[in-house]
Amino acid sequence: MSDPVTKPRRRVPRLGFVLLLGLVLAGCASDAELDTLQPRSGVADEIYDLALPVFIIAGVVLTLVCGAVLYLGIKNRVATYEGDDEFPEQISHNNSLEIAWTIAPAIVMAVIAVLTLQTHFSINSTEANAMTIEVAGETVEWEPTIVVVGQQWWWEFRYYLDGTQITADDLENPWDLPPADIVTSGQLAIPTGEEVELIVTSRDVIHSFWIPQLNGKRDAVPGRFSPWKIEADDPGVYFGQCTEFCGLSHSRMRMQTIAMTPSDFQDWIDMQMAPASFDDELQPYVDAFRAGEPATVPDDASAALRGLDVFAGQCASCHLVNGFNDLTYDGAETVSGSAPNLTNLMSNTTFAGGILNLYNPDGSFNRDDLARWIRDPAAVKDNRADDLPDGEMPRGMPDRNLTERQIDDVIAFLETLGSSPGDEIILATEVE
Amino acid sequence: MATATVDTALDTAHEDHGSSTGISNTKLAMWVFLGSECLLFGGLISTYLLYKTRRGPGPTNLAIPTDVFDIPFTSVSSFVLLMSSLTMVLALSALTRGDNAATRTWLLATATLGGVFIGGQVYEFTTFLREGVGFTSNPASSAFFTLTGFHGVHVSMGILMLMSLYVASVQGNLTPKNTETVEIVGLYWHFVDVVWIFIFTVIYLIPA
Amino acid sequence: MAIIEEPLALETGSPGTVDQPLGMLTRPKGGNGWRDWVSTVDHKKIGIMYGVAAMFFFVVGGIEALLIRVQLAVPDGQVLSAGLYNQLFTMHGVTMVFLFIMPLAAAFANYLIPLQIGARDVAFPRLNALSFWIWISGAVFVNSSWFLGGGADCGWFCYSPNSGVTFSPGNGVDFYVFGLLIAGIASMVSSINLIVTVLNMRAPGMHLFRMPVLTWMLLVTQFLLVFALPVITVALFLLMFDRLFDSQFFNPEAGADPLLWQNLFWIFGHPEVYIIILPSFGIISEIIPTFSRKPIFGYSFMVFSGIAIGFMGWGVWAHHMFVSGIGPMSVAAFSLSTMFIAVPTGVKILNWLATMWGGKLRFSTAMLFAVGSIAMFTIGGVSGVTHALAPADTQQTDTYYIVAHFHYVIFGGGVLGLMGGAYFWWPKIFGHMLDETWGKVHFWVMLIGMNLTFGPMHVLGLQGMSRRIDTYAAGFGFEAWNMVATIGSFVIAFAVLIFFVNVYRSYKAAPSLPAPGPDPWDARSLEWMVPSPTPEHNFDEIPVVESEDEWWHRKYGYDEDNRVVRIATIEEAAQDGSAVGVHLPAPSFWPLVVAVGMPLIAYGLMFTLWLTVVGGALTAFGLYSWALEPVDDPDADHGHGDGHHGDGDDDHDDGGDTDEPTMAGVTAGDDAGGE
Amino acid sequence: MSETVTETPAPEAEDHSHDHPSDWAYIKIALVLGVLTGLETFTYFETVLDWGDFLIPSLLFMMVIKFWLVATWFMHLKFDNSIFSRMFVGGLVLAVGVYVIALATFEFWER
Ligand code: HEA
Ligand code: HEA
Ligand code: HEC
Ligand code: CUA
Ligand SMILES: [Cu+2]
Repeated sequence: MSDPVTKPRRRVPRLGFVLLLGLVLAGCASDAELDTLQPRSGVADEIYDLALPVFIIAGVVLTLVCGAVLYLGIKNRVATYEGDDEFPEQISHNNSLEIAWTIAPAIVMAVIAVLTLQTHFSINSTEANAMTIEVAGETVEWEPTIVVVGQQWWWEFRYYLDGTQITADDLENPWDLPPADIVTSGQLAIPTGEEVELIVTSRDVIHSFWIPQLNGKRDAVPGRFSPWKIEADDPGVYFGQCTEFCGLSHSRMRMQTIAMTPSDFQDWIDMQMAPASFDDELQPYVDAFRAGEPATVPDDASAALRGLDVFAGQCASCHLVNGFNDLTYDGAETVSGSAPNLTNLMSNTTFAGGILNLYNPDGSFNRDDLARWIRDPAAVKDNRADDLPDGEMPRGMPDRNLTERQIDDVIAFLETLGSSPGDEIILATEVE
Repeated sequence: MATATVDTALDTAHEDHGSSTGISNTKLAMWVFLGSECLLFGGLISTYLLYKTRRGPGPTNLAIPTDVFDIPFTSVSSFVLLMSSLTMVLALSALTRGDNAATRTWLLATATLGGVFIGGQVYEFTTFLREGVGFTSNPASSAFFTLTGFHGVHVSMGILMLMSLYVASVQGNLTPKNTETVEIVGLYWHFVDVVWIFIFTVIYLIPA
Repeated sequence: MAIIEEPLALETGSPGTVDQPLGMLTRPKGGNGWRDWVSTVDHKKIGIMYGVAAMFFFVVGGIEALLIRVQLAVPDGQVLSAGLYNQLFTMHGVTMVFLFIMPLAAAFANYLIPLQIGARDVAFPRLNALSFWIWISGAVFVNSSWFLGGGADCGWFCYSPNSGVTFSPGNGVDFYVFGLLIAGIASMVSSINLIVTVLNMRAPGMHLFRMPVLTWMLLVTQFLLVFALPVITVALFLLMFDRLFDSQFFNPEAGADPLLWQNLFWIFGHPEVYIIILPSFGIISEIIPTFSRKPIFGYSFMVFSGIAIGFMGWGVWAHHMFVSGIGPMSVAAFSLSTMFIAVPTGVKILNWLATMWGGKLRFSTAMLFAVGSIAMFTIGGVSGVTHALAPADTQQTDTYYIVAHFHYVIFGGGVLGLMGGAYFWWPKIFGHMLDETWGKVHFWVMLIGMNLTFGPMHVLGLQGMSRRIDTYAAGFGFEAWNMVATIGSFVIAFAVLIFFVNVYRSYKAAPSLPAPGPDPWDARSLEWMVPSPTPEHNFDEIPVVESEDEWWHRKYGYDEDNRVVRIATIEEAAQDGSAVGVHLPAPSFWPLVVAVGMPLIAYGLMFTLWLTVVGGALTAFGLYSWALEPVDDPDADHGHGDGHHGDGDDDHDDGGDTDEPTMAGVTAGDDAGGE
Repeated sequence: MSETVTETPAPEAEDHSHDHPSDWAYIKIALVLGVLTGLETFTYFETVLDWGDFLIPSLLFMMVIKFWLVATWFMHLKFDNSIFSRMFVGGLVLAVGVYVIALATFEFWER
């Protein structure tokens, strides 16, 4: 018999594992805003507390198995069978041993199972926790519930504040949701210390809503309204990313949750709910538009007014600005039937699915990126919105082929929509 | 060239180790195939069950198959298919006896009954279409047509096989040595029948 | 159709009449040119073709992976566009799963099952060829998408409604649908074939519980395939109807539920992952005893745990849907069922360790791969358990932590195991050894490479890096580990290159080295009793099996102290492959013709209908000619003897019918037509 | 993989060709099948007889009987090698199990 194994040599089989250990230990980077190992809320803590011991059990099992492999590999190793007619004892089975190591893992798993069930039902339960807020001067009891709607490739958040608790049962059709008091995009504002219920759905494909430091994820499935919850212990900004593959720009579908103290949250509500105010120059145009008799805008009008005109012609078919086109608005001309509501655009700090900053770190308005976006959205974020075959609805925002001047104008108009949330938030929400 | 009947195959099985279990390869393959077909039809049936009341978008209330079911009619076609199973076993039994004429009669009867069933299905489909339940109307109707369509295709393939048997018989090529072939075609045929037994009850009779 | 075949087959006693049924293709004769390969029905040649094709697609899928890694090496990678990236990871997943690892396992199954159970071929040799050709035409079809408008870009699980025409208007998804349907037909036919082979073609005395563990695991795999494939077939048909004929299965606006697809896909998909791993488990179970000089520990537990894994694999699919919004009760139930799959798997791991316990371990390359595979699989296995906790999975799902999990089980457990199998059976298949030194370098580079690549993904995932993103922003702490992973992937590529170089060098060096003989490793199962490479007829004489590890027991016995003593040398115990006149099934071109029609049908449905007509005609013509072609070919010169071996039948999906009793065991010269 | 295939008994036990049922037995079975189908159809005309809560169980019961009759007699499972039954019943049980669970995840059974 020929023996092919002729040159036995000592090896360093540990290398792989040493490396691996190093990798795991180095796990926690400091600026890791998406880190699942840095929970910042009760729910996330619970998940973490469940996962941690299981990571340890896994590590122990792993060490035992790999340790045994190494031990046996070193101890029982022979260089060759050449000339060796001595066979080891031919043990073929040992039933009690087999039963033992069938039962042992089963017991371990049973323990883990109990812990899992506890956590599972705990994080899937909700508590009744109405909070008092003021809406348009009236005090209402509000059980924090926010409808979260995914679409290609941004998130919409809908607040129903009138005190009547909205539940999944009230919602039938994600394409035709009841009008909400506040509609925002990309940034979810919540009060701290409150358990906020989320009702997650989608208008086109499946997305997944995930703010790692606050809770695990929940898929946004079109046609389904899935309950989920979120809470934050401390004020702050928590980053998220859509995690269900949703087509072309899935990677650029991000979001943030901004947790504020209840009083700050009240201020935020007030800011969002403030009736649209157009300045004296814009108001007549708005009135005419709403009356169905669009006015013409002279060339020497202010940039904002010219921008409003551009907006009416180029953007209003998709974007809603409360107080301006809400009478004529009939859903966006997109596959999802929706585009971000721009009523309070400037109160956001990021836009376009959380990938661009609306403000510079110094608090000044980031005109450049907004212009870049309007000039050619697809260059910033891949989409399918331009040069479509007949009948195909755009996915994402199309390039409206505006001139540079029109872009400047429309930005001037957009700048009038809502007000800046303040430097602190601008700094905390800074992306990229 | 050894072409043996089932029986000789069984007899010789252990002498030449042709088969460790003493059963025929082809028949075993057929049964495994039928086992897997259960999962195919199971998937289609579950899809239908899940969707049977989904009428489609908005308040338009499009018609769904359960609105237009004609139970008496379907009962008759179910009965026809069921009886084709009887004629199928009779064909096999006739062949085992070596009664070629009877074999042919029963084969033809089976294929004809199958044909009647398919005819009934075509009729049913066209009626449904006329009543506004089309393949693309809503999830319920898509699922219905897909399920019954898959079944219909199976029946049609069975008819093809039966007709081939018939032709072979006419040419004098179907002899008691071929009982296994007929038996296997029969297995397929009966399977298609039991699937319909299931469909008839679960899809048609149990109200939505 | 075989009904028609039978009488004609009888007529073939008069030579020449039906030899060329339609005068189109000459009945292939035995030979060694390309014709021989394309017309072969020999399970060994088919196995080799599966193996070669699978390795080709490994390189294809690997290059796709390398492109992915290059794009992700740094934040805001600019190498690939988002669209291309999405196609690449989809095609990477599809290629690796359906075109690499499954066919590689099929290669082992085809080559080894008949040998391990002491048979001359599979139950239906021509169907076997058909499976291969259908699979390869499906594989080529899927990859042709690169030249016809781009590959599928919906991910390998291709969730609806993103996979519908509205959101995926191109042809990519159609390629996915038809490609998987075609490949599915192939696997279906082949798994039925192999099940019948194992159940029915065993040598005398080869009871089911004497079969090698590998054969057992492959049998379980075939059952998983036979029952899982119909489920994805349903899903694919529904998707196809939606895309081509406007049905409403996955249109949420019409009230359809996208989770239907997910359920159907994962009812298939989870058994699928065990389809991937079980062959490797089987291979490891052959290698470890051989190089421990001990029988496998707890044979029956090994077998039953394999069956248990296969069985339990059916009750866990929704662990891929923990966050999809199925109710909390469903989630809880599936979470529990998933956890307990660790139990039978653990039994396997521990039994391997027990086999090594007290053994004499010789670390040949095959053994290194087997042992490495155990360790790497365990890493993936325990991370699998951490996903099984539904609450924890809400953090992990769709992150790189999952990517790490499944590459550890698939690459670590599956690919390393199969690689070990390649080193182990190479001499049996090709008649020469692979170089061991190169082999060991291959192993270590691959092991290091895979840990470098997939190890960091654990960290990335827990740090919150999502899957299937074509870029990531700087500042989340992803940069360093992505770079490491990318470097690692090139280390793997280097290891694969080492393997290819080894194959080439060993082939060149073979003539000047001593022949390995029938049993170079002092192994245990029947395939080692025939010469290397395996003669066309496998066994000179079908062995009569008396025990588990039959071949080993023909070499070794026990003395009065119960110590192992040699009772026969390999040369004495082995067969010399000299039998003549063994009947072998005759080659045929028709499987190829039938298979080629299928992608044409699909192209036609996608582009112009007339291609469908052509493809359908070709397939029908192939089937018809197949039916008319006599199973046996009295004229042909078959080298060792002529073939006589009932081929099953012709038609995969009408369930077919034939009356040929299968006579795989017919031994030398017991029938007319021999030499 | 739902069943363990164990060694099947020696082929002597398989030589069943002689105890195939007679044609008359088949016809009797078909009669039973026919009657059951008639009964099933009968349930549709609720006015004749109100089945109440028994409707679905009895429909399912009749279905199972029919299924069983065809499988055991017409398909010979009763007489043939038990390995065939294992293959078929394996697929059948698996299918029923899996799809019942799958529908349960859609809360189908609660409706
Ligand atoms: C070869 C393929 C393979 C194998 C064998 C496995 C094995 C397992 N897998 Fe894996 N899995 C995949 C391939 C595989 N998986 C793939 C491809 C995906 C992703 C699909 C996609 O989304 O694209 C996936 C995803 C996946 C998920 C979904 C994650 C998500 O998307 O959210 C889950 C969740 O439960 C899971 C769990 C498991 C478990 C519990 C096992 C168990 O079988 C593991 C059991 C083994 C061990 C546990 C180790 C040995 C045991 C012992 C030594 C005993 C002692 C152990 C303990 C007490 C813990 N897998
Ligand atoms: C069998 C299964 C299998 C295998 C073996 C692999 C192997 C590899 N995979 Fe795999 N992977 C999957 C199955 C597999 N993968 C699946 C199912 C997915 C999910 C897809 C989805 O989300 O839809 C996935 C997803 C996936 C991702 C995530 C993509 C994303 O979510 O965005 C990544 C990222 O790094 C990755 C990397 C790799 C790498 C680096 C390898 C390496 O191991 C590859 C090694 C091989 C080579 C490098 C080829 C070597 C050869 C050469 C280069 C030789 C040179 C050529 C000549 C001389 C001709 N894979
Ligand atoms: C066909 C519909 C459509 C038209 C017309 C359109 N948009 Fe958009 N717009 C969108 C969609 C969809 C998005 C979300 C894109 C994304 O984030 O991927 C968007 C996003 C935006 C955003 C970022 C909002 C946020 O909160 O993230 C701004 C600002 C914007 N559009 C301005 C404009 C302006 C100005 C015009 C006109 C010149 C315009 N849009 C025309 C569909 C449209
Ligand atoms: Cu939205 Cu991914
Ligand atoms: Cu799984």
